[in-house]
Amino acid sequence: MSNAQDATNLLFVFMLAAFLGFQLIKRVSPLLHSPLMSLTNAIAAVVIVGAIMVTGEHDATPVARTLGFVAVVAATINAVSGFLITDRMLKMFRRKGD
Amino acid sequence: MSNAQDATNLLFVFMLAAFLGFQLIKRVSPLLHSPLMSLTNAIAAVVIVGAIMVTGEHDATPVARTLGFVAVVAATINAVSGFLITDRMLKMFRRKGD
Amino acid sequence: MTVLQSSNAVLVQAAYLVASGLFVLALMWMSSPKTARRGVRAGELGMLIAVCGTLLHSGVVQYDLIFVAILLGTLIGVPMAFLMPMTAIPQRTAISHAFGAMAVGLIGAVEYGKLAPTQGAGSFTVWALMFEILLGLLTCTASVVAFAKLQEIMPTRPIMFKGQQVLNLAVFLGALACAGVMIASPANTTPFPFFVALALVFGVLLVLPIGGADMPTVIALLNSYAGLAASAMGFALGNKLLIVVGALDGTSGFILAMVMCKAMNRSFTNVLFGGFGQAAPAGSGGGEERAHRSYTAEEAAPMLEMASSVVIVPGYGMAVSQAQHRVAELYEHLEECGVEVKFAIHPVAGRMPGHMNVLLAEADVPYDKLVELEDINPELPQTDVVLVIGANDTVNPAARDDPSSAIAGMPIIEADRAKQVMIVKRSMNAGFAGIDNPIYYKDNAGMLFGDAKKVAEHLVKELQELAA
Amino acid sequence: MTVLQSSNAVLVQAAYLVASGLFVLALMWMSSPKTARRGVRAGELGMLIAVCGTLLHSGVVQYDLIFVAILLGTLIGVPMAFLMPMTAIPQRTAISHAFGAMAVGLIGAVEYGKLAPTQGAGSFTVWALMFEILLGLLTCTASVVAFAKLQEIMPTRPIMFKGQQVLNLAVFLGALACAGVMIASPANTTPFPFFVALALVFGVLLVLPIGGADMPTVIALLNSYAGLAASAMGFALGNKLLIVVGALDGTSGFILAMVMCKAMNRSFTNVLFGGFGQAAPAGSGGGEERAHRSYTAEEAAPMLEMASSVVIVPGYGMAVSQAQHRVAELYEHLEECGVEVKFAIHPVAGRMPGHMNVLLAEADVPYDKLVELEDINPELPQTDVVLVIGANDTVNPAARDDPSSAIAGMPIIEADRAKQVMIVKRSMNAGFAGIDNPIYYKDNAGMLFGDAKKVAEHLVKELQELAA
Ligand SMILES: NC(=O)c1ccc[n+]([C@@H]2O[C@H](COP(=O)([O-])OP(=O)(O)OC[C@H]3O[C@@H](n4cnc5c(N)ncnc54)[C@H](OP(=O)(O)O)[C@@H]3O)[C@@H](O)[C@H]2O)c1
Ligand SMILES: NC(=O)c1ccc[n+]([C@@H]2O[C@H](COP(=O)([O-])OP(=O)(O)OC[C@H]3O[C@@H](n4cnc5c(N)ncnc54)[C@H](OP(=O)(O)O)[C@@H]3O)[C@@H](O)[C@H]2O)c1
Repeated sequence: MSNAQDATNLLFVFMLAAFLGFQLIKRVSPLLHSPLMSLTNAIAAVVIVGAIMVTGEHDATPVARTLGFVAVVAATINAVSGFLITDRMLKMFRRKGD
Repeated sequence: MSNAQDATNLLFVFMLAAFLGFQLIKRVSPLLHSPLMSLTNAIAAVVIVGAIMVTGEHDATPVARTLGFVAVVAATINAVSGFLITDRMLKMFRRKGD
Repeated sequence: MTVLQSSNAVLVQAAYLVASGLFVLALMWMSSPKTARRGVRAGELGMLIAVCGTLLHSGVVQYDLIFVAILLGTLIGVPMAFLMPMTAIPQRTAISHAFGAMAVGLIGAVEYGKLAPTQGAGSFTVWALMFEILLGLLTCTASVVAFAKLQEIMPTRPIMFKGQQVLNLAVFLGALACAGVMIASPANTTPFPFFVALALVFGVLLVLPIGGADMPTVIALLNSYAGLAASAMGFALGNKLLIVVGALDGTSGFILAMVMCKAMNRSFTNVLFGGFGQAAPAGSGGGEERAHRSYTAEEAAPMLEMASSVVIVPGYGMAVSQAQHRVAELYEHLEECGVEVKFAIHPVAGRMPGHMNVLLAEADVPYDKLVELEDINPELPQTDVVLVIGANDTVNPAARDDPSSAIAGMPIIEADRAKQVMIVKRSMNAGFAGIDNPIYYKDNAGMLFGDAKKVAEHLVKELQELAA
Repeated sequence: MTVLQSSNAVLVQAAYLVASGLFVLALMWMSSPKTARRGVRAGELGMLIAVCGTLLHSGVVQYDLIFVAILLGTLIGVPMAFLMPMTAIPQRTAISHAFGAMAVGLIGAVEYGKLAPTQGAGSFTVWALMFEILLGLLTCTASVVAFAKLQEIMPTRPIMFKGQQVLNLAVFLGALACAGVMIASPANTTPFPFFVALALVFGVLLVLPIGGADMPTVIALLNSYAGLAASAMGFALGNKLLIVVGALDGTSGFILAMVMCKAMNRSFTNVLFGGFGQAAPAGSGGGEERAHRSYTAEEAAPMLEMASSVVIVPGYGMAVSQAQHRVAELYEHLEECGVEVKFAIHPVAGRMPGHMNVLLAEADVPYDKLVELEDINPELPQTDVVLVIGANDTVNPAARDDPSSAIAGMPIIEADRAKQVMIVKRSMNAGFAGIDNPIYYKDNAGMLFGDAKKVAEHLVKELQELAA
């Protein structure tokens, strides 16, 4: 029972988030498709959360810590550069007269 | 832990569904606001699910069964009449020439 | 047995997942008239799956009462759906909110009776149950009062008295205090009856000071509360289907209420506590007797026939007199005469959002002829004749021109900008907002006194004679 | 300790809930340029909260490596963000997908090593882990190949060979078989290295047969895969934040890929397996030598100056020659001369969706001057001069007129309908689709041969001289 509950909790979250993503992305103006790609790319770096867990666990093996380290570095690069580049792009979008 | 997990599972579902509702309803054309009200009204009758549980439990007291019975009747009326009326309204919406 | 039970639980959860998805699709498809009926199908299927899933739940073992109840509900619901006239839709919505919220409250009460003894102080479940019962019960009585006002069983004007706000606050705080005690010590059920009573009374008090014509906004808000109550039930029972539906419903009601407030340029606070419509529209036409022209149907018909473009602005008066079929005939006759006819739909014309659309659709007017405010206004200065049928506040130019007007800032259909305006109503009396309407006294305007249905009939007859 | 741990768990969960909400808001605010930067702030805040929340997690006890890694990542990421030229955005997106997907794959591998021995046959967690590792690793190598093709480290033409599809299928099935064995008996880790190797190889094989100019679509799809991999990680770890972000990302990539396919009138299958662009555009101008006119900048400048309306159609050539700043100067000069100038943006002009918008915004062209295909086409017949700068397929009338064309049915900017068309490019060679373009031979068309940047500079100089 608890297992089925657990799995369906996660499936509910997935289904709702997918519907929501669909509604949100459909409304993004084509003008902003490039910044959108780079923003979602930055947001995807949230996998850093998993990388931190793997690296910081008290019983992490050296192999695990090494792989985790690499993962944290990679995710951080994506997050930092992704957000900054998105903002750099968006700063350039101006209306006439702004 | 498990309790916090449980509660946040539900909060995640609520938050996502609320965002989704917001996105979905904003897009409904004013033309259909009346049928929309009546459709959400019908869908809200899904509380029948709770009413069935309350009425059908093996250790339900007579009071519980009575209140549950009333709740099932009320929810069924809403569901049945709500969906049928929504459909009746929508059937009337026609384009020129249809 | 355990295996059976667990595969059973998987099935129930899967049913709830699918049902939630179908409800989301139902709302998604409501976005356009082309897919809306598919949305209803999705909703029906979702409901069916949710009910069947629950019946399979291993906790449900006594089926007799349930089947009787479902049968009974269906026997009541089906004829109700087919016999309900479209003009009664606002009332129906109100009363069905009352039913639904009552069900939520009852289920909450039963759950509380069952679960309370097992819960620790401050338990999440008891919090959720209190929230559910409070919202469910107050929505129930509030909806009943709203129904009574709409059906005019009760006086529709705002009922206000001294100390009202203090009383309301006291009742509300009293209910919260009871809930607080029960949350702190769930085993102590003494405050429960008081809690129930206060919640029920609070619902009534909440709606008393609100005028009849503000009921649509109130109903949308109550829709929102009912949704939140269903979500609270979901939190109490750990049922995600209920949470999803409750959240969808909650946002839907809220957004519709916002749309209405925006279309009236009023705030939520003003609607809920403003006592709008309190000063009875004491024959505001009596004051200074400014000059107005008035036409007979015989005079009006040729003007309509000779126009090359006519815009019809329907309002509450068309709904009251059930004139929509006659108006549709008028539309068809004019189109046959080669006149280009459109309908201008104000978002709060009538007594619920989308009211005019449903009535005109019922009378077979194609929906591409129903034009929204922002789209029709730029066309009006080039329009030959605007025919206002039982609308008043929604065409009142004071909202645009007079910053001291009670409805200042409310977006209007600018009928006064057309070359000619004809206004069908029974008298010079004010509309819902209770204020005078300068459009009646404009040079390009003329009244067509009478009941909307009768006048429309008369116009059709005249047009037929002209054609013959 | 338990109380501390549990309040801790609540905090972590709350952080994840808030972070998820912020990410949703970030995407919501991306819908308009007015709120988009607020969206970035929301995303940053969400990331910060997610990281801080995780650091508080009671399972995380060794902080040294984590801080070093975050510091290192920041030190690499910040200069990367500031030094990256806007023209390299497509490549950067590809390589950062590779990084991200690698992280997902590595975490999956570590989790598998830790959890596998504790899991029963067919456990949900192992299913999720296999999915995560497979998608993560194949996305990683596929993104590297995509990067190499975009950066032209690798040949950009589709690499196809006999039996390719059979090989691909075999590798894919092999990977699935390994996963199947590990799901059936999680304790048996022997197939793991094979699984990893096959997943990595499959990623490479997947992208080899796809041409360089189809890379944007591929990148969007890989974005979608990376999202699904993150979701799978969320399922494996029971982490809802990861599931939400993965689902948002997954849909985003999928929708962008769909938009591109629609704008090219091609199917997913055609993009992924079609080997489009395979036939090298072997000087398609060589064939029959049809007559075309060609202008010099000296001739073209006065024609532009005398026009009352000019529409500029930028394309991949403008990006390649980094001509956007010169084009913006041209735009400003023309506006100063009183010419009404607009830019017509085709959804797949350039090499990624929105490519032209970013480049022109970088050069300070106001975004209300950037008009989408559907909106500009009706205006073109009344336009005096259309100036095509390094665009080719996106203005090819064969797509509209010739049903046998390779790009038949692709929506185009109908430059040929304007009174005059000038086309800036270096030769009569074909564009990405490798087909001839009839617009060059039309009576109202003339070529302006040369590198886009040089020609734009030249035009500006001529305009200045005319003004002086
Ligand atoms: N639709 C919504 O969702 C909603 C929500 C909240 C508030 N409201 C409020 O409701 C009002 C709606 O505006 P509205 O222009 O539709 O209506 P209105 O301003 O209430 O005016 C209706 C007019 O119809 C006339 N009328 C009544 N019965 C008639 C009959 N049998 N035949 C002919 N005419 C008749 C009345 O004049 P006589 O008495 O002279 O005939 C009255 O002036 C607005 O003030 C709006 O703010 C609407
Ligand atoms: N944007 C996306 O997301 C995306 C996605 C998938 C596919 N695509 C494909 O990419 C193509 C984009 O169309 P497009 O019209 O932008 O470009 P295109 O059809 O690829 O044509 C670009 C033209 O620019 C010219 N050019 C190259 N370098 C130049 C330079 N330095 N100076 C001047 N001209 C130069 C080339 O002609 P010369 O060699 O004669 O100079 C070429 O004909 C479409 O076929 C589309 O389907 C785009």
